[in-house]
This record gives sequence, structure tokens and C-alpha cells, in this order.
Amino acid sequence: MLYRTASQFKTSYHADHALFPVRQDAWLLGIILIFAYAIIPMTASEFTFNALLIPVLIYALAALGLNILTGYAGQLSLGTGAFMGVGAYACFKIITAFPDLNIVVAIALSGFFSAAVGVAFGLPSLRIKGFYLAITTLAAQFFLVWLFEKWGWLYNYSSSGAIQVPNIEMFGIIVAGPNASSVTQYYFVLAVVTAVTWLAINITRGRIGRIWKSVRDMDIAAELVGINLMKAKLSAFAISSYIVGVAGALFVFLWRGAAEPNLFDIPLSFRVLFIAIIGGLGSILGNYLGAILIVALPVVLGTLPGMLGIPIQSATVEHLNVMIVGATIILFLIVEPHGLARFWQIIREKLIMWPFPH
Amino acid sequence: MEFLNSILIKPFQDMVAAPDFLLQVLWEGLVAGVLYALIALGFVLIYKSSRIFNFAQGIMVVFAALTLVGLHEKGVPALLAVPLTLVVMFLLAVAIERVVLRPLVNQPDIILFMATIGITLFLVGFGELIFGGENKVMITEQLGIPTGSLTFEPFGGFVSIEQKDLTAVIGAVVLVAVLLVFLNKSKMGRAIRALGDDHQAALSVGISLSTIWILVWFIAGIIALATGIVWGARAGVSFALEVIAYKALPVLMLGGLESVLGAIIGGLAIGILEKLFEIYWGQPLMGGNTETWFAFVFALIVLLFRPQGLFGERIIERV
Amino acid sequence: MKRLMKTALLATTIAAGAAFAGAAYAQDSVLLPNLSYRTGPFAATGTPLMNGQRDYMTMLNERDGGANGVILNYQECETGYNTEKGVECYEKTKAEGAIVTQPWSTGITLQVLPKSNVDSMPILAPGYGFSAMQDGKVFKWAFNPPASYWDGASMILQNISDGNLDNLKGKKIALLHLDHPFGKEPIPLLETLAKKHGFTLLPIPVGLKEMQNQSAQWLQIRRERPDFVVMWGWGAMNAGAITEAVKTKYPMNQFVGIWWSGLDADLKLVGDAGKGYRTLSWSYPNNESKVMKDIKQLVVDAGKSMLNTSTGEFDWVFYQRGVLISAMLAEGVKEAQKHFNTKVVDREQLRWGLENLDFSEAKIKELGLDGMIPPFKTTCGNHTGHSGAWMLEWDGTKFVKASDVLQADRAEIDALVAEKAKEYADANQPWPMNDECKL
Amino acid sequence: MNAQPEHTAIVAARDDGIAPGELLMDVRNVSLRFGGVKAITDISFNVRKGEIRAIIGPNGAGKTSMLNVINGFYTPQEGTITFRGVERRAMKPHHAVRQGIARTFQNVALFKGMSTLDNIMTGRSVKMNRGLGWQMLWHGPALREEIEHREKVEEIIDFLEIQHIRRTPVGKLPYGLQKRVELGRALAMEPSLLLLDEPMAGMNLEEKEDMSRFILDVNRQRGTTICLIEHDMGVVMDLSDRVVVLDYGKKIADGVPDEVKSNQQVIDAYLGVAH
Repeated sequence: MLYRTASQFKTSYHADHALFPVRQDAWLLGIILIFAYAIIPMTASEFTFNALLIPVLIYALAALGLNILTGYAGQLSLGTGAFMGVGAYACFKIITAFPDLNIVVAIALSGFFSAAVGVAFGLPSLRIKGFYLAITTLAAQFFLVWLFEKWGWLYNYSSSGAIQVPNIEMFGIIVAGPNASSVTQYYFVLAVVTAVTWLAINITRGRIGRIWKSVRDMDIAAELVGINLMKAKLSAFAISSYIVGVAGALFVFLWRGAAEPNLFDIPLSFRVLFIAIIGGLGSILGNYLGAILIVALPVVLGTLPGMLGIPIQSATVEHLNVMIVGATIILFLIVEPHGLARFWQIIREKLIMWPFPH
Repeated sequence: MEFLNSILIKPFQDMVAAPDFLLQVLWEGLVAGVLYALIALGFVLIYKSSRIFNFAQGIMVVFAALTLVGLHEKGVPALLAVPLTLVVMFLLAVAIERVVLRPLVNQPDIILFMATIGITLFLVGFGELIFGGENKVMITEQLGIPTGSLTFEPFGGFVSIEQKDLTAVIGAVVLVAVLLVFLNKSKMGRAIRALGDDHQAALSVGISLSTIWILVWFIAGIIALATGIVWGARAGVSFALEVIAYKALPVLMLGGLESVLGAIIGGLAIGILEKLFEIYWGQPLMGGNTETWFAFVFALIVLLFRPQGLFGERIIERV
Repeated sequence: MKRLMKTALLATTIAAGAAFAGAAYAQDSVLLPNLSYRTGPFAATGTPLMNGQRDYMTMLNERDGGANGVILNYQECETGYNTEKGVECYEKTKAEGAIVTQPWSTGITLQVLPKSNVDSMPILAPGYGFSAMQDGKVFKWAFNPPASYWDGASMILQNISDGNLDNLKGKKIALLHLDHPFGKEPIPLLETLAKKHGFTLLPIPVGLKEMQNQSAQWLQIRRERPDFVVMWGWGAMNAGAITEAVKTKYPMNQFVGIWWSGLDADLKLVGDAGKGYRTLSWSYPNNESKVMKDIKQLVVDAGKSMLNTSTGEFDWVFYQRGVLISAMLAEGVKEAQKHFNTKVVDREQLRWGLENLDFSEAKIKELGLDGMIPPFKTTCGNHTGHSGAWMLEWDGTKFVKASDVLQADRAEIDALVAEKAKEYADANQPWPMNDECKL
Repeated sequence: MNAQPEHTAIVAARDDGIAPGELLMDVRNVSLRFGGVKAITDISFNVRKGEIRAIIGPNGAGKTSMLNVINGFYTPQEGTITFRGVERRAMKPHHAVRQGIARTFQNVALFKGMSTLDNIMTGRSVKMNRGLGWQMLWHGPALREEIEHREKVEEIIDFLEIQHIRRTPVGKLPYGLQKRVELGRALAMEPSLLLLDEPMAGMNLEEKEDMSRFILDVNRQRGTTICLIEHDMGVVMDLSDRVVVLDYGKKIADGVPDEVKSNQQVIDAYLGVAH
């Protein structure tokens, strides 16, 4: 009954183009937003903020960036971690060069650097396809991480080779750095993620989104209906890398507080890729579902034995953890290759039909 | 001018000035290349027969080596541990075919690729749970691999060749030769090759798809064990070994995903070139550690000119 | 499989223990977590250390009922040497009421260092972390007893120069280091000393991905022919370096490692070929000391240890160093209990305790740690304590002492510490200083 | 779903300033080779504004290659193509689309993961030009543009009678409907010249009749010039104004259906008489 769509008629194309043609979807989103903006912050502990909420949001954003490239435009990338690194280092350079700059501006600017690097490494996609392209993105991955190590200018020649986030104020409130409170950081990240998600939804449902999807589904046909493949692919690389770069800047500035180059190494890339795939390629919602699963699973698995009073070595937990994540990935691929987002879709369709079976 | 000199002239002067050192560099590169080629070979076999880009090849190397050493630690004699490890690798192949490949048949490439990453994670956790995460010593001597080194003294300097490296190279050559004979002469081998071209044709040979897949993954397991022994003898057995598997990827790009010959030549070329670049350009000019990316960037550049790799067939796009 | 069984068995025994301890916990305990890594590429070096840490705490609980009747609740949170997991563990253990954090990697230390001020969380990083943490006025909450990396670098140079750094003039010293904050730590001091004493420093980084395949680095060493190779290695890198050194025929007596590059298992890989390799160490195994005997009896033989008995891990430098690390922490707790006249100490009190560690000769004897560590003393201004260290040499089967206790050249280090500490504080404004400290 | 638009003229063919019956495209002496293999040898023919022009020939005659040359997918080694008075040899396919050439494919080349509506909307990509900034904001100019084009697309959907599958991912549609969607996508481009590569392949009789009707309607009502490849001789002879016959990459006949039907060379080629 909850999801009955009967009696909801569209009388104009305008109404049909609304974000939520089905009214209940809008309500559901409203409830989620109320939770995210009001209820969760009031009830969450600091550990929950730092180990669950903030990383879920940031990983979801990174996965969203990757999803635009891989899920929408069909270009598999294994270099997400390095592009996050570009965003983070760019933001660090901007902040240290202009300490008075508003951090929102700095983060927004840093995305442009990763977008530029993304386009540069996206150029081969015009000639190279499929797995070959995936491997070329590894060239970006390894080269950039190497550059983060070797190019002292990037980390202001600090002796440890790591970058450290200073205390940064915005409108009199410390939003980043060691003295920032978790709630502030959560709200900051939530606001950025909400905004970027909204923009991303708009891009993907309009002309540009259709162009990307057509390139993904059949690039030759796309070219023959008049789509400029170069523009389509490079714009996907640019926008995807922009979002990934912003996620990288948030990753370091609003969550980690410090970073060393190997933080952006290949395990990070894979982590984001898992989120995108398990969540569902070609879906915006999926990134959130995937991030919740991939971020929360290890945390829950890590805390569970303690809570249940099962004494088990933390190393053993970690081993089991890795195994379970691996098995979960395989399981998901077998049960629903289109990811969690498709699961939700199926449930939703069932709800709309309910109580009638088909 | 000085800059150009340091890039274009000085490295070659250095090479000529210390030819014994150059030989040593080439040898080191060659040995690394043999290992890359072996891993790439595992990839190619699986790709050829099932269109799966098997990311787990690297962890299979670690897993095989750990099983071997682990069995030996439990008191199994070395020469018995090898066949036992092969049994384990066979069981692994069967398990992967049953649990992962069969349910995923006909899924898009990327899904299968992700599944192999899932296998990788699972094996990492499983391996560490059973064998522990610490470094282990490869049972080199127990397997009868000589461990001394041979020293030659050409050009008034010296070139030192580890006997186990030499064994590795010879072993790899033998393994590849046996593999090629198997692929070309036996019924099974022909079926595997045919599968790469045409599934229907292969099935008409009368061998079931799952048998072929188990077989191919088992062969990849054998190659993994060989690689594990050789690499483990060089640097010990641990999960850090897994990262060398990444090096096989640019080899595949260069050699083409389906070419056995390409994997071998690509592997050797990358092994040697990355070592030369690191020693003569990377270390003096770029702060070293260029081996982490050189192979990838090199393969990328080659691919820009030949999108199908050095040995892949030219693709004519059709609509 | 045996290992699995063992873990399971251990789990059940502890479960049984915990059931009884349930009542005991109701009495008193302090949570002393350890951000351990028994997995990943560094597990080889981590495991024996963690085993040592764990077993000392278990022994105290068994023998003395903890510290003055307060159970020392030692818990591990697995990081795999992964910085991200480390921060997660930090947050998790903090939420559970930890009174200390032992980050176990320079990377994680750098991440939690700025938070420690805000959270009032003492960081105990014995023999690692950030060398400038020595300055207790700036790093109020961070401790790196008994020696910092800069101490280590200085002591190594003294030893290889036979006591006078000017002997190194014109020499070339290669620093083979992990390309990671840990490996880069000694570079600022070594650069300063190179300038002052006229030797050439050649840093040779080893990437995390190349730890096991250092042929390029050792080709470079062969080409450059440095007079000494100093190693800042960790995990799988040590074994890789030592095997490559043997292969390159680099003279072992010119090859020296920092204290984390002295894992017995790594040297066992090469056996006799590694003879002459030296490693600096502020700890030395002594199976005859009271503590080790007690651990053997109450923990290992009682089956409460995770020690791998087949490899002789008990005798290793690293295992017994782990014991010492826990001893420092336990002493910190006890000092705090005494000073504040309380049983269950909080973070602020433990901080005071760690600031007033006094491992004098007498105290070391009293604790039953004879010959295992040189004496040292921390103060509010000096969070390192500077025990000095021995040079150990591999004799083909084990490490033996090859020198008396070496001492670092304080003047150079203190100047650099002051400079870097200030730099750090400036970069992290507003950074609270410990102005109460008058030292 | 929505208010039915008044059934006025369907999206008009573009006004290219060429009067019906005049030369729209002129293919002159085109040759195409792949390595050593000759796909097309020295072919010349033309297409007049407003006509239905068929290219026929046995399998492997080079028909599809010819279409690929016309819309810029392949670049011929020799010869030129003059379209709307502009001569060219090499060009990118998306330029051809901008000039007003649209096509369908022998094996349906739809975007399988997208709905019917989205597939046809991609056909209008070239005509939409609100940039990224407006797209991100959605409300305002981008939405207005979207709706404006949606209206055009809905006209095509109505015309092709595929309203009921508007939201269905095309991968799930039966073959005949897919072909229709593909035609819709090509129509959405409002081409001057519509290239159809075997529009009726694999269809049953009823579907063929529907498709023929659509082709004729497009041609009559919209004045769109059509150049098609088809194997069904009956259909070709009924539909087309003029026919060009290829065999082994060479032109063997060109003329109105009746002429071609009686051409000996054509009969031989179809019956497989050895040369």
C-alpha cells in the first residue's frame, strides 16, 4: 500500500521529468535526509562519526565519481585512488599557499587539478579499450603515487613525506584539522556530498548522461548517431576525476587529517571500485548502499566479537574479515551482478505492485 | 644542454664504461623478466580459454608457495610436498570452477574480473588464517635447487649469477616448452586453444567446458607454484609477493592478452627495460623507484601506437 | 591448520578466563590497547613484538594480579600496518575507554599525533614515531622512549666511525630506507651531520612494493660502492635487503641496521652468509632474567602465549623487546598509581606516569629485566629518555653484543628537535604547548 | 500519460535548400581497401532529394561498406563524396550527422541498457546544446530544452506506435520493435539523408509491412531522402524509386526497379553465375 502509484498521473512532460515521478520516493528521500541531517548527528558517538558516517559519505562520493566513468561512460578505471590523491595534494598546496582561502573554495578548486590529470590519463581511452584501458589507468595509479613520494614540492618538503592538515576555520568554526569536532566535519562532508550528488543526478539524467550511457552501451553506434566520442569520453574522465578529486580532498582534510603517499595506492582504488560494483554500476543510489556495506562490514565484524563477548584474536578477525569481504563480492556478483541498487529496484517494484502478484 | 647530455649521452657512456656492471643489470632484468613472463603466462592461458582476466594469478603464486612451505613445516618431505601442493592447487581449481565460474558463466567481462578480485581477497584472508602472515623461507635446498653463485670476470670486473636464478631461468624454459607441447599436441591442449577462438567448436571436440576450465586453472596453479618457488627462493615467501603480480599486467598489454609468445617476449622485454631504465635513468635523474611505474607507462606508450599490443591481431571495427 | 586450532583453543581458554575475570573486572582494570599488525607485509616483524607485549601483560596479571590489583587489560586491534585501519582502531579503542594508544607505525603516529592533544590521549611509541616527539613541551601527549630514530642514526655513525665522526670525512654512506615516513625519519639529521663532518649521504629508497625485490637498489649500491650501508628497513624489506647484500657480495661488516632491522628470522634466512651484519638495539634478550623466566613459566608453558615455539621465537631480540615495551607501559601505570594515590588511572594520570619513567639500574634489576635494556629516565621536557643502545652482531645463528652502550650526540639532535618541534607546532596552529613544564 | 499532441506534421526533415529531385549526394569513383582486400572498387552513383534509393547486391557485395563510407565511418582511399554541394573524403561520423546523414544498422545497434525514450533522445544529442553548467542545475534552460526535445521525440514515438514501450530498456524488446526504435532514433536526428541498412532483416511478414509503411510515410510526409539496403527484392522493388546494384565491390547496374530487374548481369549475380 505504501508504494501504490495508482492515481498519480502526470499531466505534463515537466512533471514527468521531476526527480521523483513517484511520490513515495520523495518521501523516502525526505526521511533519509532528516535522519542524515538531524537524527543521526544527535545520537551518534564520536567513533560512529569517524569510523562509519564520515567514511561512508566520502567513499560514496569517490564511488560516485568512479561510477560516472565506469558505470555511465563504460570506461573501467583502476586508478581512482591516485586521482583522490591528486585532489588531496592539490587541496594541501592551495591551503598552504593561501591560508586565508575558504576551504570550500579550496576543495572545489582542487577538483579541477584532478580533472585535468584525469583528462590527461583519459586520452589513451580514445585508442585503447576494455581491459587494456583498465591497465593503462594503472599506469596513472602507479606513476602518480610515485610522484607523490618523489616530488617534495607537493608536500612542502616535509621530512616525513606526509601531508598534515592544519586547523582550518570557516566562519569562525574550525572545520578541519585536529581541533575540528566530528559533528562539524560530518555536517561539512554531508553538505558537500549532498550538493555534488544532486549535481551528478542532474548531469546523468540529462543530455550528457545519455551521451555517456550511449558510449558505454555501444561506442561505435554512439559515434554514428553524431556523438563526438572524444568529447564524450574526456568529459566523463573530467567530471569523474573532478568528483573523485573532491572526495580525495575531503578524505584527507575532513577525515584523515594527514596522509602519506601510499595511502592512495591501489588498495584504495580497489576499495572504491568494490563499492561502485557492489552498489551497482550506472546507479547513483548504489554508491551509498555499496559504501555502507563495504565500510560498515569490517567495522561491524571487528566490533561484533567484542560485543558478543567472543574472545578472538583481532588478527584472526582481520583475516576472517578479508575473507568475508572477498566472499561477499563473489556472492553479490553471482546473486545480483547489478548490485544493491538493483535489489532496491526489485523491492520497490514489488512494493508498487503489492498486494497484487504481478 | 647539460640536461640533454644527462638523458641522451651519459647513460650510454656509463654502460660502456662498466660493461661488467651492464651485464649484471641485464641478467637481473632477465631473471625478473622470466618471472613476469611466467605470471603473465598464467593470465594468458585463463584468458584464452575463458575470457576471464584473472586477477587472482598473483595470489595463487603466494598461496602455492605458502602451501608448499607450510606442508614442509608440518614435516612433509620436500619432494612429497610438491605433489601435495599440486593436489591443493587442483582442488582450488575445482572449487573456483564450481563456486565462482559456473554460476557466473555468460556474465560480462567486468563481472568476472571483479570476481577474481574477490577470489584474491578471499585467498589472502584464508592464507593468512592458515599459514600466518609472517615471512617464510622457501625450502630451496630441500627441493634440490643449488644455492651457490657463479662468478664470471669479464672486462676486468665481475658478474655474479646466482645458481638459483639460473635454475629459475632453465626451469621456466622447460616449463614453457612442456606447456607449448601440451597445448599443441594433446587433445586437451587443442581444446583449450580452440576455446579461445570459438566456444562451439571447442565443445564439438567432446570435452566439457567445466573440465577445460578446471584444467586451465590447474595449469595456472602449476605455473603459480613454479613462480612461487622461484621467486620465494629469491626473497622469501610472504604476502608482499602478491604485488609482483601487478607487473604481469603491462606485460599482457605489450604481449596481447591472448598470445603465449607475447607473454614471454613481453615479460622479458619489460624485465630488462625497466631495470636498465631504473639504473641508468631513474636512479641518477629521478630519485629512483621508477620500476613501480615504468612498465605501465612503457606499455601505455606502445599501446598508443599499437592498440592491440605487440602480438595481438589488428582489430577492424565493424558495424 | 595447527595454528587455527591453537587460536581456537586459546580463544576458549581466554573465554573461560574471561568468565571468571568477569567478576574480577568488576573490581578494577585499565584498558591498554595495542594497534597491532599480525597481518600484511609487515606481519613478520610485528608478530614477535606483539607476542612479547602481550605476554608481559599476561604475566603481570597472572603473577601480580595486574598492577597493584588493577588488571592490565591488554587488547589488540589489528591494523595490518595500514594507516586507515590504524585510525579506525584509534577511534574504536578510544571509545572503549583506552587510556593509551600504541600506534605501531610512524604513519599512524603522524595521524593520531594531532588528535592526541584534543582527545587527551597518551601516545606510546617506543623506539619509533616522530623523533621530535622528544620535546615534551611541544608534544605533551606523545612518548618515544627509550631512544628516537635520530638517537639511532647518531649512534650508528659513532659506531662505524670508531667514535669520531670526523673519521667519516670523504666517505660515502648509503641510507637504504623504506620509502615511508618511518624510513625518511633519519634523513634530516643525517643530512646535517653529513654537511658538518664531510661525508656523502646517499639515500636509497625502497618502495613498499619493492621490498622483496631490491635488485635495483643493490645494483645501485654496487655501482656507487658506498663505504657503509645503513638500513632503515621494516618487515619484508629486511629479509630482502640481507639476501641481496649477500648476493651482491657487499661486505657484511659495513652493513648496519636500525633496531627494527634486526629480526632473527630475517638473518636466519641467510645464516652464515649474514655473519658480521650489525644492528643497533636498545634491547637485548636475556632468558635468565626474572621476567623472562616468569613469562616462560606462567605464560608460555601455561599455553597462554601465541608464541611460535618451533622457531625459537622466545629467544629473539624482537620478542623480548616487546616485553620491554609493555614493561615501560606497565611502569607508567604504576608510577601514576603511586603519584596520584589511586588504583585506576586515567589518561591524564598515565601521561604523568609516562613522563616520570625512571628505568635506573636499580629499577631495572628490581623489575627483573637485568641486562635487557640500558637505563633511561623521562621527564616532562624529555619524552625520549635516551637510553643509548648496543650494537648487536649476527654470529651466524643469533645476535650477540658487539659494543658497550653507545650514546647519541645530544647537541646536534637537541637543536634539530627544537627546530622540527617548532615547525610542527607552527604548522598546526593553534597548537597547545605544555607550559607547566619548567625543564 | 500525456496529452496527445495534435497530429500535425511530424518532425520535419531539415530544410537544406535543395529542391526535390535535385542532386543531394554524389558519390564519385570511390574505392575502399582493407589491407590488400578490396571492399569497394571505383563506385559512382548519386541520390536525389526526396527519393528512396536502394542499394542491393549479394552478400559481400560491399553494400554495408558503402554506407560506412557515406557516413564517414570508413575513409575511402580514392574518390569523393559530395553531399549538399560540399565535397569531402575523410570525416568523422559525428560530422556526417551534423551535415544531416543518419542511419540504422544491419545488426541493431541500440544502446541496450537505456530505455526506448532515452535511445531516441540520444538521436537529438546533436541538436541539444545546453552546456554542463545548465545541465548540472537542471531547472531552467536545460529542463526547457529537454522538454522541447522530448515533445519532438514523443511525436516520433507516436508516429512509430511505440508508446507502450517508452520506458522499457531496449535490450528487453523483441527484435522487430528494436528495429523500430532504431528507426526512431535515426528520425530524431532529422536527417536530410536517412541510410537504412537492411531495415527488414529477420522480420516476419506483418512486421515487414509495418516497417514498409513507416519508411514510405517518412519519405512522403516528411520528405526525407532515404537510401536503403535490403535483401527482400519484393520490398525493394515496391519501395524504391531507383536501385543501384553492387557485386564484388563493383557497380553492375543502376536505374529504376524495372530496368534493374531485367538486367542480365544482375540476374547472373543473384543466381551466382560464374564470371
